Amino acid sequence: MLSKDQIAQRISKEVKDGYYVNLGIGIPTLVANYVPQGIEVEFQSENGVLGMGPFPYEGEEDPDVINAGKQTITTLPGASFFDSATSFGMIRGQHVDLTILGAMEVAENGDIANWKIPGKMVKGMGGAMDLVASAENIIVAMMHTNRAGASKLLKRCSLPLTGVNCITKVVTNMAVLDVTDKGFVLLERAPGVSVEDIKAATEGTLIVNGDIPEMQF
Amino acid sequence: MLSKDQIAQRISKEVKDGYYVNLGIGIPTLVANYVPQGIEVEFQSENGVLGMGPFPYEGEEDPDVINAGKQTITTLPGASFFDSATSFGMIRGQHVDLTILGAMEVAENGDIANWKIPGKMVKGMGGAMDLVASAENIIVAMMHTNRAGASKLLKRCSLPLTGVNCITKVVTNMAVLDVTDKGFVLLERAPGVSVEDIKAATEGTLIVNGDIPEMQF
Amino acid sequence: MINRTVKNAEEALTGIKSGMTLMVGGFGLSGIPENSISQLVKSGATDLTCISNNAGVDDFGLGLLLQGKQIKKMISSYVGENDEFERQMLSGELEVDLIPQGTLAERCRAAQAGIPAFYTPAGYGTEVAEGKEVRDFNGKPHILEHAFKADFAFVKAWKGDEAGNLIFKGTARNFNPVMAGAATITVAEVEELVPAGELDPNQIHIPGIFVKRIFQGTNYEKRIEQRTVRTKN
Amino acid sequence: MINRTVKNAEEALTGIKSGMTLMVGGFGLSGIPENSISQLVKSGATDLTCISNNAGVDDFGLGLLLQGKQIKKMISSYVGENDEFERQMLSGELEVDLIPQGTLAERCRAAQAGIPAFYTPAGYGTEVAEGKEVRDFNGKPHILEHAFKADFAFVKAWKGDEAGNLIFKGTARNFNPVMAGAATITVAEVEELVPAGELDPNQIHIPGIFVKRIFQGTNYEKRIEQRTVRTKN
Repeated sequence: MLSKDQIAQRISKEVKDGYYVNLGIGIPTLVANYVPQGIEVEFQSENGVLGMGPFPYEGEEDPDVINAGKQTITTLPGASFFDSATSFGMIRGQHVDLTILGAMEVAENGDIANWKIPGKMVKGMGGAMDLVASAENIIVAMMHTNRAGASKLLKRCSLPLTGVNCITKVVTNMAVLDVTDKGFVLLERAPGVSVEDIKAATEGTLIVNGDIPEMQF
Repeated sequence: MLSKDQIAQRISKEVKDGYYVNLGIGIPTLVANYVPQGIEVEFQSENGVLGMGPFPYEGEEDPDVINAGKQTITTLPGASFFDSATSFGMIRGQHVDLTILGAMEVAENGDIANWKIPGKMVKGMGGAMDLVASAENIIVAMMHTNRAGASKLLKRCSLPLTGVNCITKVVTNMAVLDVTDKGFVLLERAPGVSVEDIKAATEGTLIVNGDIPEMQF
Repeated sequence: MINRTVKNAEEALTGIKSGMTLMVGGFGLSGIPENSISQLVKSGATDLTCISNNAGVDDFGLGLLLQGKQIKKMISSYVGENDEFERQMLSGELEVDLIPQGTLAERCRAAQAGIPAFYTPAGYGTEVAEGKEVRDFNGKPHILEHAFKADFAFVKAWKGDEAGNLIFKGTARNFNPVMAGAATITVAEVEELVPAGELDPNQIHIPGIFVKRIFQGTNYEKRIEQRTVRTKN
Repeated sequence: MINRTVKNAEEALTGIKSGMTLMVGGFGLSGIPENSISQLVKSGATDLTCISNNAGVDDFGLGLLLQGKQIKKMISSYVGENDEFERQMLSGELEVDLIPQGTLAERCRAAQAGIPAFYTPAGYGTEVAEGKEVRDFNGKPHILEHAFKADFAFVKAWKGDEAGNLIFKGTARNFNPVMAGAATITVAEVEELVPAGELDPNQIHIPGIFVKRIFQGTNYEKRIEQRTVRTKN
């Protein structure tokens, strides 16, 4: 099983040179730490910054420079600040090349649920609905199963949806999967995880073609 | 009969303190010359400037600073430049308090035609359709009759419309008129022009209530 | 030059009444109109509807209005860094309308720009789309969203001038520019108010025409919600 | 930092083909992408549809493309400072679609921002509204307008950096920022190209994400259409 950092590390291989990338809160944020040398990307945060850098050194935090997770950040040369309408113009207008976000559930038809559990306090969707409705290239980063051990890769989402038919790839602590018309196509296994393990942990249709390689880091 | 400058001078009395004003090409442009002392206004030009000042001194023209008539201009302290979408946001969003523009025809229902004569070269409506559809306070500055001597204040416009039911006031070389549900209400006569003269030159319904004062300058 | 300055927050909030709809700028606690919020607390106005991306924390931002139970309804994209908010929401005292952040921003911008309605893909197929018109464009379903209507908008800028022109700093910009001019009366508070002519007209983020009243704010706290740092090695 | 620079106009226009739809920034002759227009002439591409507020003059701006009969259709709000334009239009060689200037700007902005359609009051009751959906909002009729689709957008800025960030000067800004990012490929030419990091991130008018290719322009003429001056007394 992969750690959260390893999930982020595996996802970082999906980030191509020249990509503008929006990272959600949680595991996706970690992806920034693993982008390979020689790959130039710019990170967009929907609260209004492009060209985010690492966290500031202690004492150099600026309350006027934060990311969508409300964390203090820095910017890199070539960065820009802009208002929320422009920021979502970038997202809705498909100028952002890749969106990486977490999920509670992903269905084999590409639906995603990640914002609301009926009966529990609902904090809101933030920018997630705009992101998943707009982006053409969305990777979900999540655990394969929930804390109760139930699969998060389903035939149909049981929770209220964030978006429909929009997720194209899922990277979990067990596997890398494409979401296709026919269901989840298993591409890679986490080290030490068998195809049988993944089958057992996947409620949705799982398509296994031939030998499934182990992930390389 | 008023000169074009006198029409502009009379209209300048409609400009109130604190107004943001958009001036069309021609007579409206002259209004800026007559705004009374002590009245603070800012002129907006739809190509992207607020706070226009007078023409530049010779040798100080800047090709990057023009008005919607493509004339070189200057700006006053407090001015700002912005893009065309923001500029028409100001207009459509009714942030501009007063629009003054020319017309070929105005109808008693408030319709205006000022952009197209069938059979002649059509240059386009520029920003006029946005202005008349959006503004709540529009004054038309024009001659009372056309070159052939025919009235330009009509029951119904004969030319293709620029906007419907939008003009509230007309100032011509003969008269000041409000456009109301019942027709053109005569408010003032130009010096030396009689009510009979105005009746004769007005094809649309003309409402004359009591004595009509002469314009004061 | 049309002078938009008023003395202070008290004068800027003239006309605030219970039952009004307010837009409040800021993202988290960054770029919030601190002085206007304090004055809203003092005003005692209640039954307010607040359009704001977030709802502050217990003892800062819009949380201060929640403490006094001045807010009837929140229209936000993300809430609940805030115990009192949660309590009022779960008890039914507080209505909450959650909408996608981009739709929130665009509905403000639409109000500013005189666009009554527009289509967006955000929320299609979710409960956000319930009761809304759906229409396909380019083979993709979109939903119809409307411009907001609000009585007051409160925005906070870094610098401003007497003409009401505003310049923002960093990500404290966020919703402030899209709310300016999106309500009947826009109140801007600034960290530094300068005479007209001191700001470069090329570098104005929000022209003064979108601002009805501007004042120099005082005592900015500018709290940081998530202080995240690295250490020098 | 993602480097968006290309060597020159020739490289920037790679992929231009006959029959394409182009957005071209500028208002009158102010802020037009002079280098890109020259290169379009050299490219020999024909049957072009140009979305541009104006159509240049006989010997400058888009007038240069009209001379070579490269334009099939103009989508503009105001045209005809231009004899060749008039000749081609009256002879039926050139199609012209005249639309209100604010609608033109907003249809570009909509394309940039992923809004497929919106409602505007402009043109209601006129021939501009023919065949378009009419709907009342707030008791006032509006018409439905759609985002443009274009293959290339050519914009011109004052300064730019390697990351594609743009800053405009004066009213030469006009349609340039609303066209950036509104086409499949946006080409920006700038009077001064600087390394990333030299421009203040607070003062970027158009972030580089909206620009695919940027190059340093040369030999700007910046013609004045109506030189209007006063004399010192």
